[in-house]
Amino acid sequence: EDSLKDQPETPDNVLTAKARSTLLKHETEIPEDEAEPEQVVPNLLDLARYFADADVGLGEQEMFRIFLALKQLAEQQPLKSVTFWGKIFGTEQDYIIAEAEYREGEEPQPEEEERPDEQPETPDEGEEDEENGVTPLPKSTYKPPPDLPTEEYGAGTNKKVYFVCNEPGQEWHLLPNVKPKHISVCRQIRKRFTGRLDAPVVAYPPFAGTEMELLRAQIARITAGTHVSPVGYFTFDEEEDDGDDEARDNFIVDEEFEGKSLAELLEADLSGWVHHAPYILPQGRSKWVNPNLKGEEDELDEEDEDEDEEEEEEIEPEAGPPLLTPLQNDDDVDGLPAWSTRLSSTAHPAYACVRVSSNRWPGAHAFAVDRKFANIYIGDGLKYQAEPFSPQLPPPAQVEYSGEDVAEAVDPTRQEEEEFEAQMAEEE
Amino acid sequence: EDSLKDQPETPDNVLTAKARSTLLKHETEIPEDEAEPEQVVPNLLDLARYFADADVGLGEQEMFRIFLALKQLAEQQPLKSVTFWGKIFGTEQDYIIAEAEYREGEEPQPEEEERPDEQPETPDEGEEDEENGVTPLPKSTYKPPPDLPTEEYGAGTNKKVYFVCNEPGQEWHLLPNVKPKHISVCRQIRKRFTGRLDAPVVAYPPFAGTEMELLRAQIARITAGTHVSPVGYFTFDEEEDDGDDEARDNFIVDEEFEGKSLAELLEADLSGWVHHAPYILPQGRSKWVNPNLKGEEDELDEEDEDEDEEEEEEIEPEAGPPLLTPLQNDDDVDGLPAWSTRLSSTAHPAYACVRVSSNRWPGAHAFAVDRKFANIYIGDGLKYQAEPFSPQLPPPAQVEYSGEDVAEAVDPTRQEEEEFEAQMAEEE
Amino acid sequence: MDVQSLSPALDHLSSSGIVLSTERRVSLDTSLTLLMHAEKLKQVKYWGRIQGVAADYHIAQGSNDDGYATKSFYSMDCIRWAQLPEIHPVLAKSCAKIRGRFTGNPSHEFTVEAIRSEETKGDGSIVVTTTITEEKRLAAAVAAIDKETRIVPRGAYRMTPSDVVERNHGFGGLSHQAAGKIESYMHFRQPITLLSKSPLERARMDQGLDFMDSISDDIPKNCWSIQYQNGSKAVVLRSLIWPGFVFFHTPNSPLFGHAYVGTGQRNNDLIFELP
Amino acid sequence: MDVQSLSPALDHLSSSGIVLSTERRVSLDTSLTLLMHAEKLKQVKYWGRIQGVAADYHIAQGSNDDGYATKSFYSMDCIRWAQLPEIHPVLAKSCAKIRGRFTGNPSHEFTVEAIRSEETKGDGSIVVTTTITEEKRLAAAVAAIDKETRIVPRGAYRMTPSDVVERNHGFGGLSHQAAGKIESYMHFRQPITLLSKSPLERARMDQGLDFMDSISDDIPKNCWSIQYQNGSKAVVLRSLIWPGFVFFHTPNSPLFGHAYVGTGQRNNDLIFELP
Repeated sequence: EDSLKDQPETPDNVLTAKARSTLLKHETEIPEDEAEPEQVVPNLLDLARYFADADVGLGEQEMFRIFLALKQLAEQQPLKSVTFWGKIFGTEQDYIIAEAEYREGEEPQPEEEERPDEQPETPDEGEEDEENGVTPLPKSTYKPPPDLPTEEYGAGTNKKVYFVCNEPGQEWHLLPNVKPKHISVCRQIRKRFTGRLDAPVVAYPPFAGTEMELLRAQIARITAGTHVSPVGYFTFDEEEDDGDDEARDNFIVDEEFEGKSLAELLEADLSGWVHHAPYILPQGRSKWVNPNLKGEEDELDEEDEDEDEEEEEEIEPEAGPPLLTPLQNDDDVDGLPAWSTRLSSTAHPAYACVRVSSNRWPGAHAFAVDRKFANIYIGDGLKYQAEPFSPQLPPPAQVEYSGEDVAEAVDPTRQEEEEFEAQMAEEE
Repeated sequence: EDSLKDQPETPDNVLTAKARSTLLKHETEIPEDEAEPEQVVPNLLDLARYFADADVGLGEQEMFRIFLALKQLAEQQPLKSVTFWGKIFGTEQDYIIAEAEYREGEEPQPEEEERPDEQPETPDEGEEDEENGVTPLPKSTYKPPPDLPTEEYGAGTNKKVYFVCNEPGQEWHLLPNVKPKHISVCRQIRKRFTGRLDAPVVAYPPFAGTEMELLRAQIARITAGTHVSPVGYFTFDEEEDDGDDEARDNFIVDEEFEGKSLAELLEADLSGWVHHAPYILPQGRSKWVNPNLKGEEDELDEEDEDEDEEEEEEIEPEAGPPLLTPLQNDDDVDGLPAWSTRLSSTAHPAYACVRVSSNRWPGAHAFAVDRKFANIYIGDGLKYQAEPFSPQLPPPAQVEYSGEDVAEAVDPTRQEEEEFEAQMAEEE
Repeated sequence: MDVQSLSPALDHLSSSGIVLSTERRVSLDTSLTLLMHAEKLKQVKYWGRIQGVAADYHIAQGSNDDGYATKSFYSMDCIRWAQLPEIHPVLAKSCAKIRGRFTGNPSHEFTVEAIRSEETKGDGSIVVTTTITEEKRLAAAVAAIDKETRIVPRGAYRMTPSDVVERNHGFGGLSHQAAGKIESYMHFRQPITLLSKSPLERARMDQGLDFMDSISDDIPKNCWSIQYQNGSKAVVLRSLIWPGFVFFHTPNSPLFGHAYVGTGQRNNDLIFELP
Repeated sequence: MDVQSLSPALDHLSSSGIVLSTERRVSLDTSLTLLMHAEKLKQVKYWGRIQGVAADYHIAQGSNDDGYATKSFYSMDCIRWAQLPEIHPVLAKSCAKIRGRFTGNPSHEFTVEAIRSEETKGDGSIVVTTTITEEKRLAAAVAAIDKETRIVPRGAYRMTPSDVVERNHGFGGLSHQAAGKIESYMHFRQPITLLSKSPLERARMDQGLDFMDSISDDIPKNCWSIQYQNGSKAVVLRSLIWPGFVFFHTPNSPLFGHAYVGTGQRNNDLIFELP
């Protein structure tokens, strides 16, 4: 059977055109020119042209449509900044993803952490069985490990918010904050996107969510792995820094940044580039949290956490490379360097820009020239893997209850039974 | 008959491709990055994109080919700077025109002013007629007015040198310096270009030169009329300026120029823009020179020129608007403003650039945004004219020699002759 | 240029100075699709731009494959389109008299004096001034430009026995030589000069293909400039009567198109200008 | 993509991430024309790019309209082209065993262990290591990608009675519905799955058009992603077996084309990835 339902002939492209026409606006009044108004949406067409010079991008027309869609998003939501994160290809539809930050004071309140997947031990269930005189079945005492708390908006993996739509002009959907367990499961499975946010994700180990959560988790992983910028563009905020180096997770744009020369950016060892997205620890968070801490105390302050440690057996806190680490100590991908650099123009290198492409996440690129740089991701949303993928095997079957009072004996054969009956007969 | 000779089928596009392939180069070494090497060729593709945003230009691919051709030109000739002046359409082929300046010390020596069109009065011609006993025909004593001296390279209309070719990749031809008489004749005729530099120019008043000189003259007129820049980009060179305001004809780029805001550039009265090309006086030069000065003394220094004036009858020196005059006092074209301004993008004016188009020379445009600006001309090379063109009438026929000894008498009719003969017969 | 194939056309026309910014293309792509649907047209083409002093008029033309008839629309921002009114021949004649540039304001009034000779006792002529809005002048200009410059390669259209002008789907494009000759292009309009052709000439013509006027009969001669462009991948014809009109055709392929970007004024001094 | 019609193809492929910089296009435009002339080919197409770590390989493919045969060329800078060697099937099989990325250096050596079972007294298997240069691996990759992904819309080619595969000039493009169905696209190669079709199925096929395998028979099912793109002006098919291969076709017009931009590695884990 065909995989695409019959589209009515005419109205289809008209529907898309209608959706797009909402984007088109004709403003003739020029922005008053006192203070340069802080631009919410970057000049995407300009960035797209730098990327196009390096053979990366989606074509000027699509980029312009995305630019208009970003403007529309900036008008609908109280956002401080909106950028184009990238495009992820799906089998039925593609995803256009925008990365945004809320304005001060407009941040969404962290909704209460309800825990759907912990079975509440309600006492009443037990009594019913006793009444009808049947000894209750043994209840499973398995309690899944408590979920790690999700990082609030503005910190670690949820530093920014992500909106997604299938075609520029369609309605934007806000993706939920990413949960650590989503990231850890997402690292073990390998699923292609279909393009429908509500599509189920059938995989082992089971992914607790639909394609929407999978997409958000993959975005978090790609951002952490591939968002790079020329060294010196971002610097740590000196004043705020109270000497506590772990807390160095916010950085600011360095005004005096003069821009790196092409030669520095093209260094084979990539010393000219740094990561500016926090590394995601194996437990699925950027900032480590002690898993077997009681779930109740929500504020995780560093100090008292250490004292509790003695009671539980020692869990060595995971640590990843700190923020703004240069690229050269990214470990290799299948024996080859993690990043490859290209000069965008060979006819006249003086006017060229430098493109850096990730070999770990094919489709992730960044360009830099003078004081400009940008990141983009255009691909299937899958990590490069050297060995063929082999899914995790289910855990070994549980060992049967082998308590003392359940001795196993071999069934007597037919012939033994007859001797036994004969013996019983003689005793009478 | 058809106007295009049969081109052999295959090799034609191959010939063009061969010509173009000489342009393609593959440089991988990156320019060393100490001092930013002074770029001979501007980033034409970047300028072309600003122009394309304002619906002006030749398309990115052609602009890039022109950029490569300019690079090739910069390698062949000792040039300080080469820019793309524009494209003039011809009936058979088009002209691609590059504007260039020679490096210090490499200027072409002003070749001797030979005066081909003054008939040298060689005495010998007269004798031959007397030998064969025929009184010599009266020699015409008409001496055409002496040509005005051409402005040297680097000043006035010849401030820059112009190279031309039909297709990027073909060989560049250097256009000669423009002569004042070419400009004055060029202002009275209206000729379309054919695209062949050696094509004769058939017009009245007669144009002393081929299409090459006509093209150079038209370029000079268009440059003088339409090369504009944001006010403040160029300033007069304070040190050199010894208070003598006529001599203010060289200006330099103002480093602290911060760039005009869009609103200023869009002012209806165009106060944000200035001409930076010298005005061409009616006599065809930018700097006025006294026509009836003896041709011998070549250095025209201002002082002694005034003393001579008493002898000749008073000629009022022509004067045009000084350099760097704002655009608002350009007189109207057919009742409409001389310039029309456009904002390049209406979807997001904050990222737009301003385009200024000349209504006097349709096809001349300039764009400006922040610290960038550029001029371009793409058109037929003809001025806008409100009234239908009526060529200059030839001068009235010269009055016949009506000296005393040439009295005219009416021919006697047949009947008068008979009476006269009868009268003669009676006297004998 | 057909709105679907906007981009191949633009590549060949851009070397003659006709370019569209990305923003215009995106707006056109959307608004022309909606226009085509709203007006029930089979095909909508971007016709070009008439440059006014204060603003430009973007023109689009829709057709239903029924011969020469077309519907024209104009827009200032490529988003909202308005239909251009039909122009009565008499009005067209007086529009042709208007010199001067388009101002860019559709409701601008032009006044035109027309001397109508009245059979009255007086000296017999009364000056009649008619005022024409710029919108009407725009419609007249678009119609006049079409009449004198809309051309198609020979063989692209054919006349069916039932006298219906139809697109010839088997048209594979002119050969390389034929594309360089003026005779192989024909005015896409009711034939005018064809009727005055001598029977000898008409005998040599193929009824099915040569049912339109060839541009080689246009007066004044050489009013079309024809060139191989872009490494002879395309042939470009430019009208010198209406400067700004450019037609392109890629030999050996069915692709051809035209666009007009200019001031919308006819060039009446061509005779002086021709070399 | 055909070098003449490089730009319309790029417009439809760019939304799938396949773009070419202006500089590349200008170099390609010139160098492919010279290549076509030098190699006496009727048609040269830009096939795509195989991304190496240090440098990319640009691939062009020339054909003489004689059926499926093509000649492939590769270049590092789109200016100088070198022909890719023909690959023997055995070598192709061992090339398929090479994991890892292309390094970008044509003379890089890959070593492949092949166990050849010898009928000798011993345990009977000798490990034979063959070294393959990256250039040969490139040729094998291009051939493999073509074999599994080069598709054309049904009806674009026809089989003449003399068993010659020819371009069908009357091809006006698939209808809007048909373009959205996987069955209307066919592998442009010697038929493989066609032979194993039951006579009942073959009875329903049109001999002149259905002489190639339809991609709906490809294993694993759903290994092609099909979408309407760009406001359903074009249908885009993407191969999930060779990620990076994109094919486009604009319904109701004869235009179609394909390009490959990827790492040149086959995706063998599709079964796990499919939803």
